[in-house]
Amino acid sequence: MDSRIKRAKMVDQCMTILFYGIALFFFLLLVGFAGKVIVGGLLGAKPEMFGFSRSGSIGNQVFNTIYLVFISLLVSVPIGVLAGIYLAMYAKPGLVTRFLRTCIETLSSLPSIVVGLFGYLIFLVVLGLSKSLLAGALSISILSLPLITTTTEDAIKGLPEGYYQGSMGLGATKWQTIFHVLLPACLSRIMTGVILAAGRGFGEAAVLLYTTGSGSDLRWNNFSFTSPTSPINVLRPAETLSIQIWNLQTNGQDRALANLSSAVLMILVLAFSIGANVWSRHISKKQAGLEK
Amino acid sequence: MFCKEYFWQILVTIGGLFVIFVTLLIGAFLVYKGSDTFFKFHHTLQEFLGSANFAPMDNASSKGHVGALIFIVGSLCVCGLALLIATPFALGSSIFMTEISPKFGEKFYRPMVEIFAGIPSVVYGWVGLTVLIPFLKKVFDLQVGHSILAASLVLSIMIFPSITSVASDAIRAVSKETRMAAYGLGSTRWQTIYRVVIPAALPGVISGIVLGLARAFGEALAVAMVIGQTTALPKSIFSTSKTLTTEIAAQMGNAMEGGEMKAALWTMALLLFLISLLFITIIHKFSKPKGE
Amino acid sequence: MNNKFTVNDLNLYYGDFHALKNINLDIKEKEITAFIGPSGCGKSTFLKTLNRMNDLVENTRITGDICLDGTDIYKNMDVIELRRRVGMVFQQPNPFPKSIYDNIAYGPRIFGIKKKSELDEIVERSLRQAAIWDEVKDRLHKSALGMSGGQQQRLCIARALAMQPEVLLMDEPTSALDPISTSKIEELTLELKKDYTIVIVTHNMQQAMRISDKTAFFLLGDLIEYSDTETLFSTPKEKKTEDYITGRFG
Amino acid sequence: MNNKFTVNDLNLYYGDFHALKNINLDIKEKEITAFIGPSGCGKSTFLKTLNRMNDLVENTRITGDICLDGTDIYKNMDVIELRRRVGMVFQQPNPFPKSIYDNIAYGPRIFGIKKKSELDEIVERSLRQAAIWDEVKDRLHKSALGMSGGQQQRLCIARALAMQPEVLLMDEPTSALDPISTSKIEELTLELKKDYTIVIVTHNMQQAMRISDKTAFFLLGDLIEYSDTETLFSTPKEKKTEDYITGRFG
Amino acid sequence: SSNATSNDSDSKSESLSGTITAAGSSALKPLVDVAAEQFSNENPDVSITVDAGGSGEGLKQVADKTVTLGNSDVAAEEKLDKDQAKDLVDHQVCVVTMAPIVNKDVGVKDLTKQQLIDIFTGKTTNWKDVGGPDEDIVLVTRPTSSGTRATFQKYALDGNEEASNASMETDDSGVLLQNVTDTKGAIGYVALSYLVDNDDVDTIAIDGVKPTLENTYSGDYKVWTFEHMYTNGEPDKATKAFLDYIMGEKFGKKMESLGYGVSSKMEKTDH
Ligand SMILES: Nc1ncnc2c1ncn2[C@@H]1O[C@H](COP(=O)(O)OP(=O)(O)OP(=O)(O)O)[C@@H](O)[C@H]1O
Ligand SMILES: Nc1ncnc2c1ncn2[C@@H]1O[C@H](COP(=O)(O)OP(=O)(O)OP(=O)(O)O)[C@@H](O)[C@H]1O
Ligand SMILES: [Mg+2]
Ligand SMILES: [Mg+2]
Ligand SMILES: O=P([O-])([O-])[O-]
Repeated sequence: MDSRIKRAKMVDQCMTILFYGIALFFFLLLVGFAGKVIVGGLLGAKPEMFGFSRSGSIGNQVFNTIYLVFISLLVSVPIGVLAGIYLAMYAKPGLVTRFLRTCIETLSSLPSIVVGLFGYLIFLVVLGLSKSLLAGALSISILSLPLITTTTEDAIKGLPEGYYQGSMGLGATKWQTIFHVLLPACLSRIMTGVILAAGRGFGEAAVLLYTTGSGSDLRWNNFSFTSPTSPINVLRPAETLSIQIWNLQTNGQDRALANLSSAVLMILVLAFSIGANVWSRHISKKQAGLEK
Repeated sequence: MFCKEYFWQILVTIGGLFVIFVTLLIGAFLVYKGSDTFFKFHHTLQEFLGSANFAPMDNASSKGHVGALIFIVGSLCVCGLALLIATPFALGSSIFMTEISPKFGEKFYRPMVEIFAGIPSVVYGWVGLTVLIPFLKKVFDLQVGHSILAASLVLSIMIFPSITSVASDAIRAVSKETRMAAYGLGSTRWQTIYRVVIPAALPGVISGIVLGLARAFGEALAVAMVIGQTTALPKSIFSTSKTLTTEIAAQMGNAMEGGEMKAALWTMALLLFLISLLFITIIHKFSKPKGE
Repeated sequence: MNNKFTVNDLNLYYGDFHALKNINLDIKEKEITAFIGPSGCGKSTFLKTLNRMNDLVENTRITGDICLDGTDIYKNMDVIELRRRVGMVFQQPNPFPKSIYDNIAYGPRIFGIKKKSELDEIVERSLRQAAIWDEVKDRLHKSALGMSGGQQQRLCIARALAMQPEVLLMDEPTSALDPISTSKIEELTLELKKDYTIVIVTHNMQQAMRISDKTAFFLLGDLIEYSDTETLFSTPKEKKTEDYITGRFG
Repeated sequence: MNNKFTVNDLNLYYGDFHALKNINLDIKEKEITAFIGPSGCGKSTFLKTLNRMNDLVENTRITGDICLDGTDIYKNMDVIELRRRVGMVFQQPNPFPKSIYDNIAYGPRIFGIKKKSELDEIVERSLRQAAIWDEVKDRLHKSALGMSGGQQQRLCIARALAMQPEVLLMDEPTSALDPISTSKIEELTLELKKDYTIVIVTHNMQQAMRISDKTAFFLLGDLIEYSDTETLFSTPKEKKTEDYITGRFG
Repeated sequence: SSNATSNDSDSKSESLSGTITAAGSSALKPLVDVAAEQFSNENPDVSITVDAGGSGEGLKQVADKTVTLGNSDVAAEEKLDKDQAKDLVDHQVCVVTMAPIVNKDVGVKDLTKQQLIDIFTGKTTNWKDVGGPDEDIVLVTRPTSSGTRATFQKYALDGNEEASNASMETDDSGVLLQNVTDTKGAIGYVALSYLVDNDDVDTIAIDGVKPTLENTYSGDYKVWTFEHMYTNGEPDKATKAFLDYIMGEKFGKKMESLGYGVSSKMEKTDH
């Protein structure tokens, strides 16, 4: 018996070392990956690449990326949150709800290229938009919709039953309870989901390939909503960072610029991930009453 | 007050229905577009799924061949291999962050995995092309570094975070009581993990793996950069080949509208949609709660 | 004293499960009524029927009637009004993840009180009534989740009091608390009895003896015995009651 | 009878919190020892020190010593061996999500028993000892999660017995169960006393009176009184004990 | 662009204004980008966006009037129905010459057309058969729907099908160039515009004729095609000005420096 215990303990130790090894490996991999992309990209950059010129710089693309993701969230967040509330609070177990869940899962595991093609069909071919920021943003929102829906549902369902009962027990209506107690209580989790969705949107290229186009001729003194050279016009083509990387890679023309775009894109994504974490931790601490 | 209550109830229901609507719409469009191969160009399903002869005409005649077997096999090989590579690491990581070092895991490792998930696929492809391919050439003394293996390696890093986060959620969901029972019987940590926690979390872990597989199937651009697209069935992991998504990405833009080629590409998109549905079904099968 | 609640032939089913069987009882105004009985006997279920919290549970079916001051609460009363008049405190303290002030002001606000001065007044009065004002008056705007369990439970009582209810239902309000907090809540309950009708579920017979005027003993969905607390514990009429209170089971 | 456990000057801290204060007590072989006391007094904590389950809780610090048959379990005994000798049953029944058979066979398997016939024998013997064999013998290979709460708890006892421990620690094993299941477990406990030393935590004084030989009363981390159950309940030495058992608090 | 405000405005332009959108061929995009940038420096009120997407896409969009200019490597008739194509007006803005390229270490500089055909159809698989080192030939090509591939196949391979099952297809010429540069024994083809200032690969002369713009103009080198910019009907003023600008003499120099041929210099306009 004693030798068995010894052996079990040894196996235990070996496995522990193995798991530390795996963790360390991925830690180094990420550091190496991020380091190579970011440092490599920034070191090879020339100052004019940070400008807003028509080609050879990333300024417009950074703006387009952020603007596009912002517009897509404008669409997907309200719908996603509503659908999430529906699932968490109103859906009765039954065929419709099961079907809705299947739909959400299907949407979230759909290849992004298929979403891109669908966006192309519906927004360009059927609705007659041209390749534009709006068409791209709407397509991206199809991708983030299931993410936001499930996050919202999980967040609401993860709340203690007591919040709901407490509020209902005071004579609040269901909607008052949802709006004044439940949503504020899980806001940080929903926001985290939204930020993660935004992060995914930043990097999306396959969806945009068919929907946003890759040219953009912006005049930074023009802020009309309709002019094709206005940065804030949503009906203009808009090259995002990810599309720029793809284009530059396929053209093979400006490696340094492609590297820089990758670096900036990485930084954006990193900043958002880290931001999401810090923020949600801050909020939950505040709610737990641990912080002034 | 009650009007308001109904208003909101209807609104959230619409949110839910909208999600269903979008999914159905995507499905309907893909079926509509993808069925041309069979009804307009009169190819058989058997040819599409079973033949390796892919040479559709880029015009409206139906004289070409639309066998998509190469792409299907290519996708299967690449994704299968990626799964084989990623799963052990992902499992190891999820065990590390839930069982071995939960504090560090929650605070640092999980955010790190999320960052991996947020890295844009074009960046993965780019790094694969500029770092991995030369590396493979050197290590295996190859003339061409592009290969199934290269694509699988890139994909495995891309799906690693999806599997890890789903699997770690499943492992974390195993109740503390269950673990305590195992420890109370004198199990070592590894015995607890291996004999109790993993089996209890198995449905969730498998869902994670299937989800990872779905992600892998849908990835286009990163794979396109490193697989060395050749219209031939792969002979070994060092062969170049093509996948469904790479072919769509490569040809869709240039193919003639209403032509046989375009129809074949749409059919491939439809196939991808159906494959995601299949994966969902599989996930459901596995994530069913155990018990009587 | 008047009857606050009159319950006639009440039956409740969870799906097929008959959870309350033909309950008849009256609850007197400005008294403390305790419900005791082993786990699963239906104490909580019955308590919840009194302010229709069981409406929130799917698949429940009710027959019989419950009147509050003579009005049938299931047929002739709006559920929102009912819950305003019949407040509830739960087993687990469940403050909202808001500031202490906002927790108390929540009820008045959803009933349309917006004026700051008015709210301030309600908050202070309720917290004083719940005997927690002194402990929290300096941190009204900090999160309620930062308080101890006992404080949280008194906060929840204050939150219910802010609605100026007539009845206060409490479902094992002290079972999650330490002895000191428990005795504070017990004192508070005795204090509140002056102004409120109180119904309390407890699995602690000592607690029932210490604070209640009337006690109802439930077993497997039946109301076995209901009488003055003194009588019930000293000279129970039913054999089952005696077995239970002398610890022969449960 | 011999002392199974001897505990000397035991102190336990959760971080800064002093959860057990200078505990001294002996636990006799083949007796049932009950720990009672109000919630949070440290009953569970103390129980867990006896098979070092508190090793799994971060930030705990222990001083003093606990000996099992004269060997210091913190200094001179391997924790795996200790837990094999000192089995544990928890408040919530916690069967593994495996079949009934695999639940029982788990322990023997991790200690290297592979032979089917041997395992079969252990499974049957343990289930019989736990008085549940007849109820489950026809569905040994069905999931344990499909059983009722009371059955699950007896399964957990059987699972502990399969390791042939010397001591069985039980932390409120019946608090999640209905009265009928509870009395089954109580009978079983009395039965097992013949072969095992049993330590049981309960918040139900009646239960302690019904089954235990010795009772220890804890309050806020202190061991207030420890003596024969009869003595403790009929003629408590300490005022605090008396207050507690007569229901003046808790 | 940021320096669009430069006020050395052209004397003859009486403040042209308008919006031009172009989409289509990826081979043409770099050229149109440069032209657009220079043109809008001179005409700051004209906005030009240039999108890629592929020749098929460009033709379809111009036929649908969602863009003003459809860029294409191939004639509209090859990618559109007769119906759709009939309103389109062709502007042959430049000539693109396709050159076979090989990896540096191959060392072969000249192949006969037959050798080239044998290589690309998979008959010849080792460089030693055509006077090179003993090394496998790696074919790096473009997808079947590519205009570059169509041109190369038609004029360099006399219409013979490439061995798709033995070649690495690359989504774009840039990747192709990169792959040929990085892969020992690789052979592929790109437009000359990709080879400006490029020393990383060797170009191959076909039957002794080097792939240069001069040889294209003179008609000696056959692997070339016109690049088309289609308008739907006659172009409006701004678009016309832009097309004139591209095909004008001043931009012609720039064009040649970018590796594209000037249409008007062609001595023979068919093969
Ligand atoms: N939502 C529900 N659906 C089905 N059965 C339920 C539901 N809620 C409670 N029950 C059942 O009804 C019975 C009475 O439950 P109730 O919660 O009222 O018991 P209780 O006396 O409050 O017990 P405890 O002391 O454990 O709180 C129990 O058998 C319980 O299993
Ligand atoms: N992991 C921990 N960290 C910090 N404090 C703890 C921890 N576990 C328990 N405590 C504290 O130690 C004290 C004793 O806890 P313990 O669980 O032993 O009480 P108990 O007597 O078993 O109570 P109950 O009857 O509620 O189970 C309590 O005040 C509790 O809050
Ligand atoms: Mg209850
Ligand atoms: Mg305890
Ligand atoms: O210009 P392409 O059609 O070859 O991409």
